[in-house]
Amino acid sequence: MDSKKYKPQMGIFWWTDRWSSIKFILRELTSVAVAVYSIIFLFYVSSILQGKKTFEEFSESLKSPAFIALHCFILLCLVFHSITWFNLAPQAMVIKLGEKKVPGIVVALMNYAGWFFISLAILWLVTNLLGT
Amino acid sequence: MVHFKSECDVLIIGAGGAGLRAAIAAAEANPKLKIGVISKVYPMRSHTVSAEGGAAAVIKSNDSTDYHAYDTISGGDWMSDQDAVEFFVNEAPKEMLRLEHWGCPWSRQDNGTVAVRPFGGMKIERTWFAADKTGFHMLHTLFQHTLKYDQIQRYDEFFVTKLIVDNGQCCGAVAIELATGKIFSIAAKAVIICTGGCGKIFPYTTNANIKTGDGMALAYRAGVALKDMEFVQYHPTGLPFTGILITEATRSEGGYMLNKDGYRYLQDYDLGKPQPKPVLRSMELGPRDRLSQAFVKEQEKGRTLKGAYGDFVYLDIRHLGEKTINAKLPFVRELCLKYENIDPIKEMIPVRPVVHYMMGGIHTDIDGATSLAGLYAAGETACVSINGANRLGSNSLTELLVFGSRAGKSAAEFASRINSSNFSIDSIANDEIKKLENFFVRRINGSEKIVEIRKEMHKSMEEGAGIYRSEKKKKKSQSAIASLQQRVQNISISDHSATFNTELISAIELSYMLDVAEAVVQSALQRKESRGSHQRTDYPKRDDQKFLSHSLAYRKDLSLPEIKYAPVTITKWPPGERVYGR
Amino acid sequence: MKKHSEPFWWTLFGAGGAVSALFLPILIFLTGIAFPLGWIEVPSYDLLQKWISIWPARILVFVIVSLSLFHWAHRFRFTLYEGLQLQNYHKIIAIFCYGSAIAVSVYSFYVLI
Amino acid sequence: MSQEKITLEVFRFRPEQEDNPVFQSYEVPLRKDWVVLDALNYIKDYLDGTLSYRWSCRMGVCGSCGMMVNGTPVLTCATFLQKFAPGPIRVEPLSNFPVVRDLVIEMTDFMEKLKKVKPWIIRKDNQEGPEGEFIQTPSQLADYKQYSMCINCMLCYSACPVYGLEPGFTGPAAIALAQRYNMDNRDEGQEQRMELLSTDDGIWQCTFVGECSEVCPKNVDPAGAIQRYKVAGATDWWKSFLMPWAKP
Repeated sequence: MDSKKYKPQMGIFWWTDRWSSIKFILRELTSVAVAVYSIIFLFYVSSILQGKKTFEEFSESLKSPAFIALHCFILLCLVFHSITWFNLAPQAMVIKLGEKKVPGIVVALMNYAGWFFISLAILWLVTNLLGT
Repeated sequence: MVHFKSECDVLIIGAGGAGLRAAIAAAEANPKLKIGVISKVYPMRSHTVSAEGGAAAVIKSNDSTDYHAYDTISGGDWMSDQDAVEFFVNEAPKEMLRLEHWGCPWSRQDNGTVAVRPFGGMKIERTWFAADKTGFHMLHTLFQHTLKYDQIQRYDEFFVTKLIVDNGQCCGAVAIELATGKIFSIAAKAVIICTGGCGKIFPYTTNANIKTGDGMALAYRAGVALKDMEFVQYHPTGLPFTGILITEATRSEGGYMLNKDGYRYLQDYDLGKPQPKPVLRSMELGPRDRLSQAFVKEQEKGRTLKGAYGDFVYLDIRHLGEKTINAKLPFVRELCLKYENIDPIKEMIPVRPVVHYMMGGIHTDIDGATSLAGLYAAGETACVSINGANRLGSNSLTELLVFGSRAGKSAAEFASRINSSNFSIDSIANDEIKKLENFFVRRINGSEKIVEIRKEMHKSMEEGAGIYRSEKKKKKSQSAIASLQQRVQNISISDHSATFNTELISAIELSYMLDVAEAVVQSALQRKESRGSHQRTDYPKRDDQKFLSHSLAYRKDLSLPEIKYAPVTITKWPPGERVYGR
Repeated sequence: MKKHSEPFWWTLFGAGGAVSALFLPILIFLTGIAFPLGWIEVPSYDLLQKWISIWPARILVFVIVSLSLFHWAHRFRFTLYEGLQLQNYHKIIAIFCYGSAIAVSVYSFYVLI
Repeated sequence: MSQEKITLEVFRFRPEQEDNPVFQSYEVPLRKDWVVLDALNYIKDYLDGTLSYRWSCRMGVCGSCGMMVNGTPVLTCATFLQKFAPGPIRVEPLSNFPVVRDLVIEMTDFMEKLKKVKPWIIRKDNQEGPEGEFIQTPSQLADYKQYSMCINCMLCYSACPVYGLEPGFTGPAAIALAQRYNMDNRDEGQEQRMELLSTDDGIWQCTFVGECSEVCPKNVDPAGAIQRYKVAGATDWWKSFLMPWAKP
């Protein structure tokens, strides 16, 4: 007896409809870059553990243009991942100092600061401890 | 057409503040009762949601219930029933605390106790507020709290077309389920009407689209009187085009009313002298009727501004500063930005008086009971009466709690006393269904357009039942409304479907509005004095000799409504002069 | 309270998201771009060897690698559900995602520790 | 005087007439102070009385006039026509919901979800509270105030792809409402609600698309509410995992 209703269906490529959904899917797909690079990094470290020869061979192969291009692409994804991750942080983390809520922008900036210092520390380690 | 049936013990029509409060009270009075709540919109859409400023109740130690009663009674120009007011002011704090316990996010003082602000016509600040969205928070708190009770069953988006009355008793209602077009008879041992006011009979109003006086018309048609219908409150500060309400809290925080010369014109109307800071019961914190009347006088002197939607004056809150505006009046700023494209931090707000509230309504006693057994009413739709000739700002939200609760309890007690329903509901319901069916069929030949009749009703209500009234203008409106009553019988409806037919609903709402409009005009015509919101150019004085009494409008089928009078109850406060600003 | 595995995976996802956001961009910049292109000189093998032989360093690498993998596993799982509407295969997808992450983590544990 | 006009392409679905929705075009005056809802009212009054849609307060607080305007969920009472000039403007019912008729969506599912999260003050002792008011400082009020601003307009559900794909998902507004009570210092029902929301249809389905918070007309930030809920949920989980003897 009840009259029928129209039930809209989401197409399989629903996320191409809007720029914001495309951005969402891209954000989610950066996780693939995270996984791929973490494996490459694992190989990198394990090549060190396997001896000088393996390490040098592996380092050499990383110089191929294809590898460099891949790494550039992954870096792009990772930077996108970091930025989106830190921007969303204040929504999930509400910090109160006494009576006052720490503004979201401060929380995000704290994250960015952490990112900056960790990156700087690693860079410093690699460049300044060189050869010592 | 098929007849669907449903039943409950207490049926509440309308799911705004009063209806939901009544539902909770009824459920608590007798947990065995099945409570039905029927509403043409989902509960959280009800117009209580739009109330901004606050709700009055005595809680601070420097205040007293006598002060609250006096402010209410003098604000109402001694038309309030003082026994009802005394009950009201005593219950108010309890009800407000109850709502606090149910989770209402009242604004607080630094020590964590409830904060209060002053409002127009008040001797001492006693208005509880939740920023400037008090009604919104109250409604959602009440609605969410009702979800706790399994015995409260809702009929969301059902539109009531008739009260079922048998053997001198109200025993249910006939309603259309909007989504399907099915017609239901809902049997009940007691019925409470909580459908709000009827601001939509006027063109410029703060009221929502749904406020079409449905409940008033239902009761009126069932033979119950509409009381004090001539008293229509204009709110002095509405936005010109949309009628959106700019809360009185803007003035209690210190806003100024300015005419086109930037002059605080209220000082010319016996409302006190301007001070930089707000002074209670003075200037901008005078009562709403006096402020709206001052606007018309300014208009006559040519000191208002001209706009695309009529004349206006300015409400200036710039001097309050961004911090205060954002903390205490965020919604005002949001409304100005989103709907008027102005920022009140930097610009003045154009405002004009707009119809806001009906002091009158279904005639009830202090228990919310009407003259028809089994029928109760509460909230704006009812007239107990505590609001008299002009409602004190921030009493209406409290009223719907106090009298919603009282009516819910009384109705539950009444329903508990009745064993079973020995009423011939079916035959009455079938008659109504046939009538509706007839309406469905006949509409095809109709020639009158809904929008035209509505516009003409607006025009004659504004002219004949505006801020200042006269015999001549009223008579004109009276005959205009009577002719519209004829024309609405011949309405044309182009929508023939059963599913969510909003055009059919609009047509029925229009017929409700005309009934209510007729009562307003007739009551106003016969009150030959000026009191509170009812100001007559031909009778400019209050006349306690003849008119210290409530008007009661009774519907007559083929002629004008009959007006009778009932005395005003005076207990402690003999009629006196209304003094503001001195 | 009802036991549910979702909070466990979500914690790993969240930790992985944070760790990868903080550490991975600089690491890939060095190992994948700056070193191969000679922008920055690669530290000597002996030095790298010395670094990686200390326990905290190895544990850190393990943590970065495995958490990053769990970050991927959780996010990718939902991307498949939503982006390709494969909710019906949720069991297989979950086993594949978390399974791979666990497998590689075990392998990295074996390699590093 | 010739007046500027703008075309509205309005989604029509009349179940008694047609199996599939169609779009119908209407030309309405383009006025500076008109919102999309004013245009719909103009159509209803003067062009086509059969168009069905919900509206009431026209001041952005009753929550009934949410629709898709050019693909984005908005309150039509708060969306000026001018913004879309020269048009046309496409008006559709909120997405992700079944359509009853024209611009009217079916919302019983949403109403059930609201009830499901127990949106009322729960006290452990079942007592209503103290004699006077509960003490709640402005800072304690601020802890939940934002989440109490939801007007139930459902724009967030319409923007949420998870809800579109998995209609069982409790969804942004309902979870934010649960959080509103959890964070209220008068409430003691966190545990009960956590149990309800850690199920398959609860908080863990959310993938933080974040669109719900983008479209929210009242800045409720349901996405943030859900993330904070997840943090609390995960903390509870690890606590009961690592210290099963400790009562939460």
